[in-house]
Amino acid sequence: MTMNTQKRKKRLNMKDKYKHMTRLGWDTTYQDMDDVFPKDKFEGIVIHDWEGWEDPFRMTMDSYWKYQGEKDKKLYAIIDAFAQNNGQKNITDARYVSALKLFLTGVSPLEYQAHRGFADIARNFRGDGPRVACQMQAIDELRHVQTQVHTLSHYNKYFNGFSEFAHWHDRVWYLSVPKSFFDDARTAGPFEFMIAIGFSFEYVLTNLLFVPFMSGAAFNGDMATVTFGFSAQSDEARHMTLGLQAIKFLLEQDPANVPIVQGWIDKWTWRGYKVLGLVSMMMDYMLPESPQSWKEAWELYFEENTIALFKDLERYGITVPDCAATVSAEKDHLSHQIWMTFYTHAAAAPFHTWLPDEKKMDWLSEKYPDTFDKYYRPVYEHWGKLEKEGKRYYSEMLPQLCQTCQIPMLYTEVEAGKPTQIAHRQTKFNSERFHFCSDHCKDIFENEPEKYVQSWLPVHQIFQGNCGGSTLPEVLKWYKVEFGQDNLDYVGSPDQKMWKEWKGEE
Amino acid sequence: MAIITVGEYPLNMMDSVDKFHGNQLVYVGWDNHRLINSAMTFPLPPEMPFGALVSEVMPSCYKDHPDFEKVNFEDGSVLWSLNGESFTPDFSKSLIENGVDHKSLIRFDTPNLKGLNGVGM
Amino acid sequence: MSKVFLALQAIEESRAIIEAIIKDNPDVEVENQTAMTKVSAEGKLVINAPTVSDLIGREWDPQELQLVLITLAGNVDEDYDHFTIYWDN
Amino acid sequence: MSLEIKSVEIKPKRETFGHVARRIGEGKLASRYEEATYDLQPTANFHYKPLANPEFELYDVKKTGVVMEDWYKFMDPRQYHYASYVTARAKQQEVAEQNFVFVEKRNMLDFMPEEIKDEILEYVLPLRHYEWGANMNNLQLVSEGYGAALCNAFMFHAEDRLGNAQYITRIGLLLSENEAHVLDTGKDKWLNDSSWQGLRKAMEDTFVLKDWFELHIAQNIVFDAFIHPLYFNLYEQELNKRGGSSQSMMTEFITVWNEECGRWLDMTVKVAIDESDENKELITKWCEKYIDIAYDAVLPLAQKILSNPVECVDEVKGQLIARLNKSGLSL
Repeated sequence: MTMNTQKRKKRLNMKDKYKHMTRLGWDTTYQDMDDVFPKDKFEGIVIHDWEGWEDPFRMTMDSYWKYQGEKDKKLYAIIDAFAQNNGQKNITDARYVSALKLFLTGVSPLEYQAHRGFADIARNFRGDGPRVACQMQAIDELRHVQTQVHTLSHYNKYFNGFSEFAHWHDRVWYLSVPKSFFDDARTAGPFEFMIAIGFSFEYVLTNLLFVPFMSGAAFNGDMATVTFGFSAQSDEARHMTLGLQAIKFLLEQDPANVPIVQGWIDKWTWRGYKVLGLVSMMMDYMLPESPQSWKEAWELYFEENTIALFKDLERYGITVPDCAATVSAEKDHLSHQIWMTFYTHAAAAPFHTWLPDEKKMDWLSEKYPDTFDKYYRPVYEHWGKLEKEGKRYYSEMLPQLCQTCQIPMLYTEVEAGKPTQIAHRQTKFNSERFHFCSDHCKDIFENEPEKYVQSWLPVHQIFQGNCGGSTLPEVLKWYKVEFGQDNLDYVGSPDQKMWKEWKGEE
Repeated sequence: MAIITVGEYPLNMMDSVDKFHGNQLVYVGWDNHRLINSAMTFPLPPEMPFGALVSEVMPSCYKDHPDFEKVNFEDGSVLWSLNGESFTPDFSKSLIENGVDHKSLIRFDTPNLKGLNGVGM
Repeated sequence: MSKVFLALQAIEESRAIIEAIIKDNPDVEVENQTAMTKVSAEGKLVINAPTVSDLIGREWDPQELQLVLITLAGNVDEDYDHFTIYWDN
Repeated sequence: MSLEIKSVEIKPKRETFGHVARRIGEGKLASRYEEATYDLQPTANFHYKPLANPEFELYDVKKTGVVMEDWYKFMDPRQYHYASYVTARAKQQEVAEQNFVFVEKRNMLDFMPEEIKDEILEYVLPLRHYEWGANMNNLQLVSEGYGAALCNAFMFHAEDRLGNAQYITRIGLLLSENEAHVLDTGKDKWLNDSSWQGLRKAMEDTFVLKDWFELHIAQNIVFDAFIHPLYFNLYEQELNKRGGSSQSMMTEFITVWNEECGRWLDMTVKVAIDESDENKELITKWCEKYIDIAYDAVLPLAQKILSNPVECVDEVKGQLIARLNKSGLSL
């Protein structure tokens, strides 16, 4: 028998073959379809033909296992090598590690929520195409949280501020911002979750979260984080195409969907931007060597790329979210205002903050010519004087929080030309007062007040006595934050002391 | 637009005044003095005289701004607002008698004091 | 026209892919950043599997792109012999 | 190059995360599986009630009658976290791929009698819909279950079922030389052929179950313990004697997978019933209910493909009961 006795068989193209491999469902007859799928109609989204779905990627499970297996082999080889040769010694400066603490406590838990959320909608959409795409994203997200835990586990052995990340995410005040963001998406209906996370977070904002973190890691000698970031981000590319396909699918199905989807885009681009405030602070202040400023990243990844995207969506009647103007106006102030808050409240947070040194301040002046020297350098110089007098300033106050995004009311009326006046918005619901940092957060509340009155606001919960007591030491004990170890300034911290020993300084 | 849900959605007011052990929440913010990051939250007895808020509570928060010692609360230079409406507090009367109820926002402005670098920080 | 872009890890496996992109997409821009190479073009960018296969001396499956890809911007169209990103506005 | 550090010894401050150390003991080295599993799911201070299911919190132990003091007792004996899971499946899919290439390149199917091909297309191919239903149910378990120990494993199990469905589809396309209409015929069997209706109804009834642990018992513990041994062991033994041995080459992935999951599945029953008599009572009731349903659903199918259907179904039922009793039940 000769080697190639291959008979010419009919060959299926990839698109058709993938359809046969994924269109496996059926209309139930022994149980009503609306009982089997109880969640995919109540939001008002109309789907006439689930087969209008264009598969965003065509990877059957066998090739998924094959390529993802290869990716993880490479990733874990590098994580092991990083650990074996004490790679944590070769980063530029231990201050950088606080950015990783923020990532593990604030971002990794969101990956876990995305895993559960995409499994939920993979079960609750009636259409086979979206269900396969969503479940593959569900398992990808589990990969991300687990690889992040494994990568940062090495840092946890040497640095403080990682050890109780799961406990902190459910309790510590500023972590209610990312937690409530994802709880909001997870408790919404399946279509809103898809637009909130699949489109707004995964497509519009993912490059703003991941690429700055990864290039920040690369710039600061952290090869382990670079590797997991780039490796995870290649999964994100699939998720971005899923998010884009999902929104087009909804918009093509029925004109009635357009205003609903537009409302979700507006809400979730704003809510996502609010969470990304943490990233702006990380990029501008927490990286000893900064590849890019927040403003530059925003201009590149939002203004340039996302505008191209919204041009693509114009024909469906979708417009750029109205909050984009606010975000653009705030890009010269955002990171500074947030860093000021974390600098002053560092006693209550399990990561370190510090005053920017001359080199960093000069970089900030160059990147923010109109605002840094006028508004923020004077603040750091004022606090610098206090530090020299041995009176490093910590605020003992508990801030007012925005009812929707739960961020302290630190945002100012930049769009109205008053960048030092804190923005206050207010409303009443069920004869109780509620406060907001912006018109956008107020609108989100007023659309669904019954939802947002349930917010577990950390400051109010402390005053209600639900967080271990009313004094800072009692609350920190309830938080499992070690005073003098996890919190306070970087200068004088155990992290710094260890770092100096490693570097043979002093 | 009411909330869209599957079935009846519970109404759960997480911060009603009864949950604060006899106190009410009051937020206080100093306009155009951004060195103090945000309005701050204070659990206070409703019967507390407004004057005590100014003399005992506010200093613990605003002493951290160099302008605070220059503020004169008696000579009318301070402009007050309550829940977005300008108002003139009666220091001798209680918070509640001044209309400061649960989760009220008090803002005070000191136009003559310009903050750090004279730009409102 | 809007710009599409691909960000690839700056590692050995990406070298041939980038070369193939340059060969099959005349107006492509290549930017070498830290640990990452960004490849962008106006409106459309195609990676042809045969071109890559010739450069590496074996059959190249477009799905192998997953091993070196970091992120991208654009709609994706993929088949046995090509991986294309495009904007249709 | 970094400064040459004199004799500074780099000693770690701690071995692992606080929540992991509290479970495995302070100072102990944690495995990657432990760090990737313990306490990954949030447990407190959820901000909003779900709009589509406001009766429960986002993650709520009250979604099942099974009560556990610690949901992290359900640790997977295979120790699967994403990396170890995809590494294992990558190896298994490589073997499966070689089998398919061997069958195709060597034109093995030319030696398979036509009536066996028709029998497979009519009575095995429709199982791709059964596997899709199992995929749906395991996604429901990921969504509604409690604790990352169980839900991570449900996630891998769900993707395994999609893999199974795709391998069965691939067999159908190979037998029919890519004549895709055989898939529609198979679906028509699933929807309308009387011998399939018992199983389809049994599956559809699980799609509306409220208690997720009951769903796990029905789908993963009972139904699969009937379907997979019958189709991918007993039936294939007969096929081998009738010239259909290529089938067992093409289904090797499913057979190996099924054996490998046994350890995990038996653990979930054992841990739940060891916890309390109430759990044991509840799970006994569920097992009895679904063993009867499965028996009646599978017998008509066995009659189509096996020479001694009743003995085979009894044998499979006996094996399941033995396994469950070994885990601590007394059926």
